[in-house]
Amino acid sequence: MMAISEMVHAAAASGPAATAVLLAPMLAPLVAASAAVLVGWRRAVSWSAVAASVVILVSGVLAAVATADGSVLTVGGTLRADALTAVMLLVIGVVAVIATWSGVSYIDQELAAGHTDGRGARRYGVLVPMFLTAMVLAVLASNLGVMWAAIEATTIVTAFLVGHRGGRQAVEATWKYVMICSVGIALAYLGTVLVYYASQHAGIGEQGSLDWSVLVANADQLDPGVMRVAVPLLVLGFGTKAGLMPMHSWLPDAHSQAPAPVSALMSGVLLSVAVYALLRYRVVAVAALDLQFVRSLILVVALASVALAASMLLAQRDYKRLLAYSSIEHMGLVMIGVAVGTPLAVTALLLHILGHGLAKAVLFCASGQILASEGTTQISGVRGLLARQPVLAGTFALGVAALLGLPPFSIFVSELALARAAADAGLAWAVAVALVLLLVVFVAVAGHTAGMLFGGDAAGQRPPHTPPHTPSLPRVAAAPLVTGLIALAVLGVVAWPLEQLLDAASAIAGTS
Amino acid sequence: MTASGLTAGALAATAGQLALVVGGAPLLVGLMRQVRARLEGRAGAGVGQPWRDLRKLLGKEAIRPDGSSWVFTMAPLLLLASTLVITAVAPFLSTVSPVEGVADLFAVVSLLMLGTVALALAGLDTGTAFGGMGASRAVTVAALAEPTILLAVFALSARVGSSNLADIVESTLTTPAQVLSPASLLAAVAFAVVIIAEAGRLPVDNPATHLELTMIHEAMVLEYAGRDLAMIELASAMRLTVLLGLGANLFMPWGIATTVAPLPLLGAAVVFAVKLGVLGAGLAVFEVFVAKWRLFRVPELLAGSFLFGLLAVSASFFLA
Amino acid sequence: MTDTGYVQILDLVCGGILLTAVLMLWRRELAAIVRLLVVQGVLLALLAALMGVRESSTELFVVAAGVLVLKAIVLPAVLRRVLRDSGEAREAEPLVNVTASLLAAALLTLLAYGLSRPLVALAPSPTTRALPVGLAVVLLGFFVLVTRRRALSQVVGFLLLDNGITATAFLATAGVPLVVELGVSLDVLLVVLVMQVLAARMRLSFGRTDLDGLRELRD
Amino acid sequence: MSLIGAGLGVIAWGAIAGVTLGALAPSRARALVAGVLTSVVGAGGVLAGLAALGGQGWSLTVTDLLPLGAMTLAVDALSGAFLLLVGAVAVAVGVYSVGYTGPGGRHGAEPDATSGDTTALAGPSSEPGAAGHAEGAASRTAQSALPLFVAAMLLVPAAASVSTLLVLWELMALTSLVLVLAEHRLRASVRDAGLWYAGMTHAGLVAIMLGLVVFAAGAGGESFTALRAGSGDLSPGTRSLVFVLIFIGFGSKAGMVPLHVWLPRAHSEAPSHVSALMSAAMVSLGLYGLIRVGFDLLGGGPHWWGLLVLTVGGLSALYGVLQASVAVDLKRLLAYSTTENVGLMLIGVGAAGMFAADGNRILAGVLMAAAVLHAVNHAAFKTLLFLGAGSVLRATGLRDLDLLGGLARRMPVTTALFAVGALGAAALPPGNGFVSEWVLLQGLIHSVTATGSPSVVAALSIPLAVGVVALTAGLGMVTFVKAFGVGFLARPRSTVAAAASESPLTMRAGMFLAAAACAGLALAPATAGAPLTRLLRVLPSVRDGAPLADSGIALRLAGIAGSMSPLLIALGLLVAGASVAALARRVAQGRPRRVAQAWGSGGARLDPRMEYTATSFAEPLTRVFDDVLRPEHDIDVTPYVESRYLIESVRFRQRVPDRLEARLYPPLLAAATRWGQWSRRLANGSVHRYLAYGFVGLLSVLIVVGISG
Repeated sequence: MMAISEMVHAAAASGPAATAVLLAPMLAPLVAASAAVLVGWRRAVSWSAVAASVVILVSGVLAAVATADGSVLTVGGTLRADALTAVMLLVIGVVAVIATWSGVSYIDQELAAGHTDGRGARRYGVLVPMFLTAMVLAVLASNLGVMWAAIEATTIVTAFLVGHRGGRQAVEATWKYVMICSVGIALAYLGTVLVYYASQHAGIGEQGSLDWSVLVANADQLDPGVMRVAVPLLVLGFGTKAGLMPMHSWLPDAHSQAPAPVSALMSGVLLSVAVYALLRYRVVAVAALDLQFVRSLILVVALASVALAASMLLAQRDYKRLLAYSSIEHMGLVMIGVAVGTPLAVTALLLHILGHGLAKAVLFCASGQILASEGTTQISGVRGLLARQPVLAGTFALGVAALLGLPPFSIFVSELALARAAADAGLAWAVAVALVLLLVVFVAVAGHTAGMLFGGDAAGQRPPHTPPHTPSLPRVAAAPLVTGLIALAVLGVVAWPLEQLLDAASAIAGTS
Repeated sequence: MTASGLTAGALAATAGQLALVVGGAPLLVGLMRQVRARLEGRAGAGVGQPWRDLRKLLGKEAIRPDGSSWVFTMAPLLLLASTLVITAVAPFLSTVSPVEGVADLFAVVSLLMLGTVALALAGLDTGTAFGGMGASRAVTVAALAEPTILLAVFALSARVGSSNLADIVESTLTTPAQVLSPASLLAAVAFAVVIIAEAGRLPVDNPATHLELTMIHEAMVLEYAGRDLAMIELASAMRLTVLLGLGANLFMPWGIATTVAPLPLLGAAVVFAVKLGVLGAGLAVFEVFVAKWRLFRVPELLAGSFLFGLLAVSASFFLA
Repeated sequence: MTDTGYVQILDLVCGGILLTAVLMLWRRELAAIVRLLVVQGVLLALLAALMGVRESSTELFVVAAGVLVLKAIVLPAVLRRVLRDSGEAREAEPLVNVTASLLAAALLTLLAYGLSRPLVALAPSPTTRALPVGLAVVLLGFFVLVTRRRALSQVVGFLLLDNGITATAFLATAGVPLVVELGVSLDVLLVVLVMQVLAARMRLSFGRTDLDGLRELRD
Repeated sequence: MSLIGAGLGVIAWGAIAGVTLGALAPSRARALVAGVLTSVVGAGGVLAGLAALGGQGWSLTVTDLLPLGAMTLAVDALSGAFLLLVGAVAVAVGVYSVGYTGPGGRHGAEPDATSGDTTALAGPSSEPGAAGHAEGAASRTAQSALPLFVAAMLLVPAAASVSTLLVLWELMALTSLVLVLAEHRLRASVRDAGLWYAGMTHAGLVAIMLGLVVFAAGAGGESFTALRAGSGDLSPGTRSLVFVLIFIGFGSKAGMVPLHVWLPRAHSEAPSHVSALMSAAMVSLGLYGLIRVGFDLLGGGPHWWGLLVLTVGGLSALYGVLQASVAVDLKRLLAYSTTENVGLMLIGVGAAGMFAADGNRILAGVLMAAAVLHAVNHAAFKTLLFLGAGSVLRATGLRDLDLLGGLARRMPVTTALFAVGALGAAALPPGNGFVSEWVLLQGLIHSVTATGSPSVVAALSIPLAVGVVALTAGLGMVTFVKAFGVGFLARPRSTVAAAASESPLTMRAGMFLAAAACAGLALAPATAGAPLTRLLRVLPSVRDGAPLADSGIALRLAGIAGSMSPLLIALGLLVAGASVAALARRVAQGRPRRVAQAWGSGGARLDPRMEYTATSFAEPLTRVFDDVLRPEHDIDVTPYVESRYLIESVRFRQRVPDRLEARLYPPLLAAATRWGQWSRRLANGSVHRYLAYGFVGLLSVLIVVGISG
């Protein structure tokens, strides 16, 4: 361990290694995408996306090792990685590995079932790695404007992934997705412009700057009057991409229509990348404005999102939309952590992002398999799954357990730490509200999934329209799900490798 | 007196009290029947008739209904054994006892319940409708009587600071005025109701009836014969005696020996027998003038006595 | 160029931008709306060029040329194609009628003025005093998005929103860094292209581009 | 390495081995492996518990476990008592489960009211239940969850920080949920039971988490040491808030009213050995949490805390026993009896809190000891009873008392052992339940003399509490006379019951272990004196002294006049019974009893339909408590087709629903449903509306910013 760390540090000192660590995760997916462009959907191409994801993950690990002590990697003036970036790279890498891995069998099944054709598969093979590149760029960009552009790029790249299946609903979902997200992100751009405006008058120089580290260093010079307008725009704008109230409405439609691995990536990482943007801006905002303003603003948005998710989950009828609303709920929780903003809160919210990403990846991929096997996304159309498909239903059940915050999965630990952090910050009332809403979510989700999973396999209990079920989950489809669950459980029990990194990240983004 | 002398004397007192209760219980029942018969204008079978019945029963063959289990055969033993234990530990003749501290008032009450339960299980074990009916009614009455009896115990022991029987009796002996305190009087009323309910007397149960729909105790023992029935009859008589004896000595302990010297013990035995006789006769007279209540009015009676018990306790709190 | 001359031209251009935005709210003919968008694009380019003169920066002239190409030529061309394919010439009855829309526009403009007070206060100058125009166009664009039924009208609303932000950027900061500007422009172009494809698919699936048809995904 | 450390090591490694081997073992060996490892884990708990009660202390912090916190464990005498309790239950249950989850048996099948009369007498292997059963409690998942569940329960009392406690608490909830759901394929009701359980337990967690988090924030640290030290820094209002929250949370796990609703469902639908673990062990941990946080970490509080606990305890005891006394399902009856006994424990804890607040520490100590002692006693007899119910279920597939009966001759060992448990549960001497109820009553009745002039509240609440305890004892007696008398005695009321056969050896051994514990606790309770003294030392706010005088065979209370010797009472009963039996034998001169037909009211041969059933047995009580229970009656009169005046059959059905539940929960659920249905309008599909949300949001934020700036 020490040896690797030293090697990486030595490498970081000399530029090329850092360049490699930061460029590889962007270039590897592009290579995979070009392969898909050239040869279409082939076995090797599908695995190349997995390989690209692994590259991202490995870069994340290397970046983590290099930055856990607080140091920073940079490439030119444009790419920059600190501990916070490393955490996000890890999240992207981990979720991407699971999503692309199960995407291999997913697209094969789609092709076999005639849901898509060679063109669709090729488009999938091109767009998914590009999606990854855009997200990696968003977290690596040192310039907040570039970060904004990268996040907007994710909307464009994923537009046709959301519409992958074709048909009226796909068009509808894509339109809503593109329209609402573009508008929202445009607001964030307006906020960015205003921050830039403030920076021009903050003693940085006539030209001003959108470079994050420069902004942070001079944050107390930023004009509070301008920042008071800019910050709400940023919260609303990036909040749109993060699926927060009031611009959350695209999320359930897009997540329920997208192919399962893409839903996994969107829910597991894309939302978190938007939160990451807010986390970066929060450091600036808190220094420029009073803490109370930033905290109340974000807290209102966060609690409203959790409340909305709880309301919508109660009478939910579609299990993919159920997962989507659960994403809104979890982003709301994460935003409570952003609102609190103490180092403990930031550590907890980063772990929560990681845990949620993993759980959602597993769940969306599993739900794709359920859809393939049962032929419906209606909750009432799936009955007694555990009796018929024990492995698939078992992973789904464990994923839901993880999502609902049951140990040994890490979401429990991070929720607990979030609650502690909020209470320490004097926000016990917010904890109370959030916990009660979480109880509603728990009952709703548990009730819906219990209906899907439990019960006998007597013939009378199955609705007549279900196709003859596939005997069991293919191994290549099950492996990523099980891997994800194991990772989730390990994260919830063992603190050792990650905690130092999270602490370093919270030192960057946390303010007490 | 030496310690060993004390122990020997105390043992003698306990043995005497056992002998007195075992021997006297059927006589008490006989006395009550006789009083009743006379008041109703009958000649009566004589005070010794219950003993004669017991002798007759012992000579008869014991019967076990088809399908019953060991519970049926064990129940009379348990009933009699529990009554014997109570008899041994209760302060009837002397406040000094070798088994001091073995069982307090709570334990005595619970042992009484144990006997009831044994009989109820036996009634259920017969598998007949009567057995079940009797058991159901008996445990219902017992269950509702238990709070009352415990509250009465509470009221009595509260003023003494102990639920040990001997302590309560001694305390009453040293400060007789206590008997006339509101708490004590209310507790006495409550206790009287409980005695009636627990011993299966009118108006809760009619010990003389074999009318199927009204009986409680008799319904449970319907299938017993021979020595088993003899045990049950003896135990029932003893339970009545013990309950009356407890009532007598808890509220009017005068005459009880505070040592284990032979003479006071003898005197205590005589006084005890007289007290029981008077109480039994009184109960018999009372029974002549009341009719059995419907089963579902019994809870009213018990609720009333529960209220008395509660008032007694509250009184002991507020007027302490 | 003198200061007064600069201020007058600036005010003229900004007034023109706001006016075109309001007119877009007023007109129901889609072709006319696209023409107004062209005018607005030209005015934006003019604004950029004006800033370039003021700051004497060649970079801004390049940007101005880019804006002209993108906003006055390419994007309207895309929109015209959508219009031609769809065969729907007029906006259907909007969710809020024109009179109310114009009143709302007035209120939104007032809000924009109120909102930009702290922005102007940071660095008062003729340029920043025109900031409310940018913010007002942003809000008007959002208003169009919320109230217009046709897919094309919503795209117009989005472009209006984007034009407003661009105007704000020029007025407040004389343009964002070039790399950001490039990224933003590329994104906008791509988004509009995506929307064009989607509008075409929508017509194929639904037979029209009325957004009220998009009500299948719901809870 | 200390004994406690060794014990906890056994627990941890046993659980890991249990999960791995339970998942890997072939199905034939699975029951054996899981059962043995469960017992081993339990034995580790017993070892650690005994060592802790013997005066050892132990603590451990592992920073590398449990992210964002640290795994902090510490064991003192209070932990020890519950380690011992849970461990002992697990040992018995582990042994029992080998047979219970092994092949054979009718448990797990749908309990069908008609099966009593229609099921053919067939070998157990051809029963539908046998096949289903392998997928239920014997499944890989359930078998590997069993040791983990036990380990989680055992580690809960050892947890010494908020995070550790909550993680283990939830792990316990999750594993028990998996076990409750084990038979979900066989009965549709299992799913509902699981849902209720999950919902209520999560509601409890929310309360606990909120309380502890607020506590930790106020005290400035999350380890128990920090909480203990910082509890004085909290304002009285915050302290009370924390107490009320943790009382609700732990109380819901303990099954107090009105949060008891999960208990009758989960306990009756779970496999029986799991019911035993949950009812005997897990429920006690609710009490542990209350004592640990309320009296140790918070250090006790004002008078009204005690009164609150006392009141809720009294209501739970009464309501639980009333429902139990009219219950017809054997396991449901046992579950309500759990609520009753938890109520009694809470009465003890609440009264202890009241007296401690009043400064009467002697009584407080006695009452706290009574509560803990009752928890231990309850664990012993409830384990035995649930295991007994499991044996019956395995032999007959029935939980319905109305269809049982006649088991005393077919399952003599089970019957005898169940009788031991029932004796304890009915609180009759010489059972073990009697002992702790006696201590409880002693503590209550001495309040008069001890407190001098008590407050009005105490003067009203203590007599009522005595009345409640007494009524509870009385109705408890009815309940268990019914359970034992109707379930096991008389003649079988169905053909399945008539075909029952005795349980396998391991099941009998498991029950025997529990029965032995009952007997030990019943006869030698005075040995608990020294451990209870050490336990009270953990709770200085209650009392730092011995609750029981060191008194050999008699149980003597320290500081107040009260003594009783359960051993001598039992001996007296034995001697008296034996001598009477010998005498009777001599009188009978060796003549055996003749077996004769019972009297059938003049001729008709008795058939099982004439027997008293559980329903009819409880009928008088149902009528007495009509206002509280509100039974529902259905009478179907079917006339002949030819004439409606001639009646072919009359069908009478009586149900006693849980009224408290029916009053509280359906309105809540209905409101949630309405809320959910209403919210669906928020996502009506219109993209305009979606954008309008954003527009309105933007405008309002901007206006607020504009105004406030």
